[in-house]
Amino acid sequence: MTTSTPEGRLLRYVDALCEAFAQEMRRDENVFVFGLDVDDHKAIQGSTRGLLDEFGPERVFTTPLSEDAMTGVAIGAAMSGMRPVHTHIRMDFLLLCMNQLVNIAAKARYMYGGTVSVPMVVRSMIGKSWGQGAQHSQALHSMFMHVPGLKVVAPSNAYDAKGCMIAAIRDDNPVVFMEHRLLYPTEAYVPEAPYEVPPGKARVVAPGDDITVVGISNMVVECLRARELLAEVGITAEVIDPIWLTPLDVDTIVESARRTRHLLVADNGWTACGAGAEIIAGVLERAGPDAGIAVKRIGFAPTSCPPSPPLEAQFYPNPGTIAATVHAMVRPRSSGWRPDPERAKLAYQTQFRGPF
Amino acid sequence: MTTSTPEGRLLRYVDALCEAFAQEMRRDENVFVFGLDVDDHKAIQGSTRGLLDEFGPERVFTTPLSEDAMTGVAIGAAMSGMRPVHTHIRMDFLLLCMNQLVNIAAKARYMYGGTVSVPMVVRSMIGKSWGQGAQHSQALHSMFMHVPGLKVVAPSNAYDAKGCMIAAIRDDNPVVFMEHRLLYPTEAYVPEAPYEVPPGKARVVAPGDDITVVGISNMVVECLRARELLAEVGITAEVIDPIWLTPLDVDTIVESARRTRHLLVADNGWTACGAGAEIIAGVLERAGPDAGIAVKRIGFAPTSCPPSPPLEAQFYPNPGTIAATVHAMVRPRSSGWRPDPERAKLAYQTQFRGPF
Amino acid sequence: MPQSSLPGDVRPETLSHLYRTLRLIRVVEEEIARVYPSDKIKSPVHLSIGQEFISVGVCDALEPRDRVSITYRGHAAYLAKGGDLKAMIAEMYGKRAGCAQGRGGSMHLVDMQAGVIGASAVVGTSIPVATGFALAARRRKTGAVVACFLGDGASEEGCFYESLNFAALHKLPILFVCENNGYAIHEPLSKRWATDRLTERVATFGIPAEKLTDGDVFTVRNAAKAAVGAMRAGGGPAFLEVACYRWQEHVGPNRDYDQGYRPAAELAPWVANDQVARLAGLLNPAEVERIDAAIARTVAEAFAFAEETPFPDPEDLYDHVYA
Amino acid sequence: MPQSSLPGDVRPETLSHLYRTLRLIRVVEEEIARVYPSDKIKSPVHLSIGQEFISVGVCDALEPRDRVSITYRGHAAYLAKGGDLKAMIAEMYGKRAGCAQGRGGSMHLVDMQAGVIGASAVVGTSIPVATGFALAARRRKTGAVVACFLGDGASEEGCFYESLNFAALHKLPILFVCENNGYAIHEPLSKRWATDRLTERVATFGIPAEKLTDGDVFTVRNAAKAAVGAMRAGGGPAFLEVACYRWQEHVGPNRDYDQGYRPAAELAPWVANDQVARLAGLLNPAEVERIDAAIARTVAEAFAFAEETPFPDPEDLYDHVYA
Ligand SMILES: Cc1ncc(C[n+]2csc(CCOP(=O)(O)OP(=O)(O)O)c2C)c(N)n1
Ligand SMILES: Cc1ncc(C[n+]2csc(CCOP(=O)(O)OP(=O)(O)O)c2C)c(N)n1
Ligand SMILES: [Mg+2]
Ligand SMILES: [Mg+2]
Repeated sequence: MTTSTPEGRLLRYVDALCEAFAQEMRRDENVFVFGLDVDDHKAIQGSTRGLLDEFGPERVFTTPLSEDAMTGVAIGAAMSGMRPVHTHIRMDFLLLCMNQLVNIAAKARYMYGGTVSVPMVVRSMIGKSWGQGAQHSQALHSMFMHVPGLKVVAPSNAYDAKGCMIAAIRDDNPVVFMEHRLLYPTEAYVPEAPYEVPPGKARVVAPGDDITVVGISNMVVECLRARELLAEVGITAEVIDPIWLTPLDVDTIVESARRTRHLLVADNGWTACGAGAEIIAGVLERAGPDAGIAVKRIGFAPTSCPPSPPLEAQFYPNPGTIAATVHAMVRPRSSGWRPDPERAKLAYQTQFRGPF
Repeated sequence: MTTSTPEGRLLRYVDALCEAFAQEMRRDENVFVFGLDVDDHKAIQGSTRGLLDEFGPERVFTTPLSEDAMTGVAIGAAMSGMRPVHTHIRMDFLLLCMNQLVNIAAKARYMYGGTVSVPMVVRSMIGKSWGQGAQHSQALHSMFMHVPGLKVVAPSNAYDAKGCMIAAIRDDNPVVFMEHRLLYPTEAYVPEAPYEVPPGKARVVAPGDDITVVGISNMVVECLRARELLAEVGITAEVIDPIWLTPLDVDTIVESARRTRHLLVADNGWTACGAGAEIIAGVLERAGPDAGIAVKRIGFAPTSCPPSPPLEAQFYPNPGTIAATVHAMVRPRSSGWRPDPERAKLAYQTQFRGPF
Repeated sequence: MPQSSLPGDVRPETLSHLYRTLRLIRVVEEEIARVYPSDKIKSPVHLSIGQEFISVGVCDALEPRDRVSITYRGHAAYLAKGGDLKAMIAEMYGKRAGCAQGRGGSMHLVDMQAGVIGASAVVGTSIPVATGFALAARRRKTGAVVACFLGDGASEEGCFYESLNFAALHKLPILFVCENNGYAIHEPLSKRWATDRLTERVATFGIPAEKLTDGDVFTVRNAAKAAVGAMRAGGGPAFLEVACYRWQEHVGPNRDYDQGYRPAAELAPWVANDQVARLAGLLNPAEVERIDAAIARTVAEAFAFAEETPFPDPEDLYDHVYA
Repeated sequence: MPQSSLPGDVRPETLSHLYRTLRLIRVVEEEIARVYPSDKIKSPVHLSIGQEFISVGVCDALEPRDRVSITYRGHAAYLAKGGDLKAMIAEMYGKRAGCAQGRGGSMHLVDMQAGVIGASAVVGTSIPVATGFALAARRRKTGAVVACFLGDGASEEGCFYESLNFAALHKLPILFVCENNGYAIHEPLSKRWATDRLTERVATFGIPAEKLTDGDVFTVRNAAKAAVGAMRAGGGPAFLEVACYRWQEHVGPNRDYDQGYRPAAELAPWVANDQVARLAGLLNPAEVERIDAAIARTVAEAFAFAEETPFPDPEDLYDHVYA
């Protein structure tokens, strides 16, 4: 779907990640993968499958439940030239790591006058739906986008998952790598050979003239579905995937929004001081008022995430609410169009079944 | 200066805070003040002076260096009906408290179906200048503005310091209270009797027609100085102090910006996904493109804070850079005007002397 | 496991009371496991089957005014402390009548009336919160205490040590109970603990600390009663490490001995020492029947209630974000 | 304090070497205190005057390839490990030639060439980072070790315990050195520690742990040598708690016995046991004179250098944000 190239095999997002680890660990023995449960039989939903067997317990190991210190351990190992990949099964747990990530990882190179670098990757998964609840559902990318010294990436498909992970591991800076649980089974064409999807370049995943819709992480998928629904009423939406949130490719978005004169950011996080606020402010600072761009954000409702199904359904943006929001922006005078909720469903959402 | 009323006595920001604690502790025995060093002879720069003597060690006490757990202790005490005020001498240390603040304090009421409330205040001071460096200088309000369930306030003067602290202590929700070290000695008229500066109302601190300038925390003071410098070249800036960042009074800002058609947010933090991004996105979502509002953000440079004086000077916005930015926005065609740097200095900045 | 025989001081009504609670928890969790595949419980469930004796033993030492801080594996402690059963099952079904109005889910059970102060799904992070409740109790001199449950994995989080030091420093009335089932998800202690000397370590904070390994509900109850008694008399915190075993998979309704990370042989001695069966054997069969029948009815009612009671109105999404 | 006499095994050159380092640190910090009121050092300074013997004793057990993790009170350890003096003073003056190019300041001294891996001003949070360096050293089987300095207050942060457990679990070559000066800013241990049993607690992780109270540089040196030797042979972490005293105020150049939070009487025995004076007394006066004169020159040069070397160019603000 969002693959920019048909070369390679159809691979699931989760397997693309796993391939990236294996290839980078073969290439550079300084790369190691650690974090709770990376070495158990479930292998983080399969994303670390086979790594223990191939690379052994020195390079693939679990840890005590000590996220704060383990983050510091990753930083220290990185400062001494290793390339740790620290894994968390939920992004919510990064709140235990904020001091190490923000006060140390992000600042070490600067604070030490360029005499060190911190080449580490912090993997975390965003949980969604099926009663994950308040503490297993957060997408906290904007907190990391706020902090100079960190890079942030949120691939929305298998192709980018592999390319971004390889780029992140090779990057000499701390990279917060945001995965999405519901994207794990989604497939895309993925080249076998290692490749990088480098920081700082967004991708126009589908062309359109009436509005520019920026989707973040799994919201790209939902925006594409919304685009299909909108096409049926004659609205063409240009969907852009920023891929890397820091460094953020604002130019590509500005260029599109100047043309469509409408900009919607669909985030898979809260909107206040969120990635959408940054994108909108960044675009309008550049484009100026004469560009006449109408802007809007859609994201998590401003509540904690409730597990109760009807509340949860209301909490998240979806293709239906995205399409309706676009319609209201592009055709303000025609009153409240909504697509059929049934048709607005996404395949993977109807499939997904717990526990996790 | 930004006092809305001349009644009361001239009081320093730091003494206004102290008065708020004393009055609230007299009013309600559930209020207690704790945190590292609140009970020592320096009394957090004087902001807790006399509290130990009046209220005793059960209600005024220091803690071990355990910010994470102490935050949880405050939450638990608050859930059982007390009103803790937890003090941190630097906002940077809140990064150790993120899990408790975001995963528990912000969510408890929602996650527990409204059966509990968490009436706590988290005080933290922003350090600035004089070599504070990367880890003693951060203003992290946008991280807290991002999270539903938290309130955030950043008073810029003694009058608001007292009124906001009283409102925060009486509020039944967790409030992140942002103080600024350099504002401590600044004076304003402060009524003796207790009063609240309630959440959700911004204040126009100085009128103007050419641009709306929103200043956050101590940036209000710097914006007012910039306003004086701009007046000399015939530009009148309307300066707005949001006071409370959550809930944020966007309407007052929209109203002003519709009129001036220019909006600058001067933050005393980083701009990426910052308060400025939120304010700009919020204003433009409401006002729409037809309002033709030009927008810009100014804040910390996107680096860690360097202690070296010439770098530090470059790192922070100041009345000179604010005025220059305004001038470029309001008179885009007239090339790069800058006020005399000497005259752009602020009294309190020339005064301040370390160590802390 | 050496099986201590029934202590002489246990009165018959105590025995039936303990059995009733143990049995209730067991039946509730077995029913959850039975219903689970229907996908009506859209929430991750962490069953405590086999570990109930700890919650039951500890909570028997508590009074209504006391508090318990539970974990995401908290069904047993919630029920043992008297948490409302209907509200619990309704919460798992995501219903408005749930103990958290459908906003908590299985991992965040709460019942403030019953003294169940909630649970965090971020392992270990409820420990400082429980300590804060103990601070409030001490400040108010009510004589009430807090029992704080945590797993062996939770003891690896720094906030656990920070809380121990603070609780001991301020002599707070809190009983920390570590349910050591030897695993964190699929990871054994050997991959997480440098040594097996937790109890000894806790004692260095000046906290009376005891390790209980016999899997006996009375042993737990007696240790808890002694600890809580000392606290009410003004003493400080206490600590119990209780060896136990998780019979089911970490999350979900099934057993997982076929997964290879642990042998079924580990389970056998615990089943042989099952406290539910043991106490049933100590009561007369007629009474057991009466109790079991009553429990069957109660549980059936609770699930029926959860089934039919309505979901929250989507429009209510924004309730309770702020007080 | 019982004063252990000079151990027989100490060779003369060792003695003068130790004295030279002790004296250098003392003179540097006294000069910092002297210059400070001029406000040329625009950075909070945390002097270690009186605590130097710990850094000197520990670092004498280290080799150039070894690493030290220091604190914001790290002048002593930085110099004892061989950190560049000119770069240190220049950093305090905020100059481009500073060890962090003016981007660190007094609280973040670093010299990777000399094995000084930096310091955090967020107390205790450098401990896990140091542990990560030890993990890398173990992985590379270089035989190198890490010495991690921390204060008594830092030991209260949860990440300290998390790091101890991980280091012991993976047998990492790291020596944790707790400089226990009895205070965190103005707060005494009695307000922060439930008990004074830290060393005993650390030992429960299976970590050889020793508490040194005689304030003797040789005692520290011997304990460090023994611990480091075992590590190079493949052993795991070790821990030393070293009693000491901060002669000056917490931050800044002055003494603060007039502030009322601690009596000058606490200081007296430590001054009587000052290791700088003691070692001077063990050397012959002529040599002491030679050493002192050389140090005076070196220090004067370093400050002169710091004075005249240029500030960073404001345009360079953005250097080193990203690698
Ligand atoms: C801070 C944190 N880290 C990791 C997880 C993922 N996780 C959920 S339960 C669990 C195991 C906890 O083990 P333990 O404390 O022994 O409790 P048990 O499940 O054995 O009852 C883990 C690692 C989490 N929820 N929170
Ligand atoms: C996490 C954190 N909390 C509080 C502070 C403020 N603070 C700076 S130094 C200090 C005392 C630390 O005491 P200790 O670890 O014993 O080191 P010492 O200063 O005695 O050498 C404190 C509380 C801080 N910098 N970081
Ligand atoms: Mg366990
Ligand atoms: Mg100390």
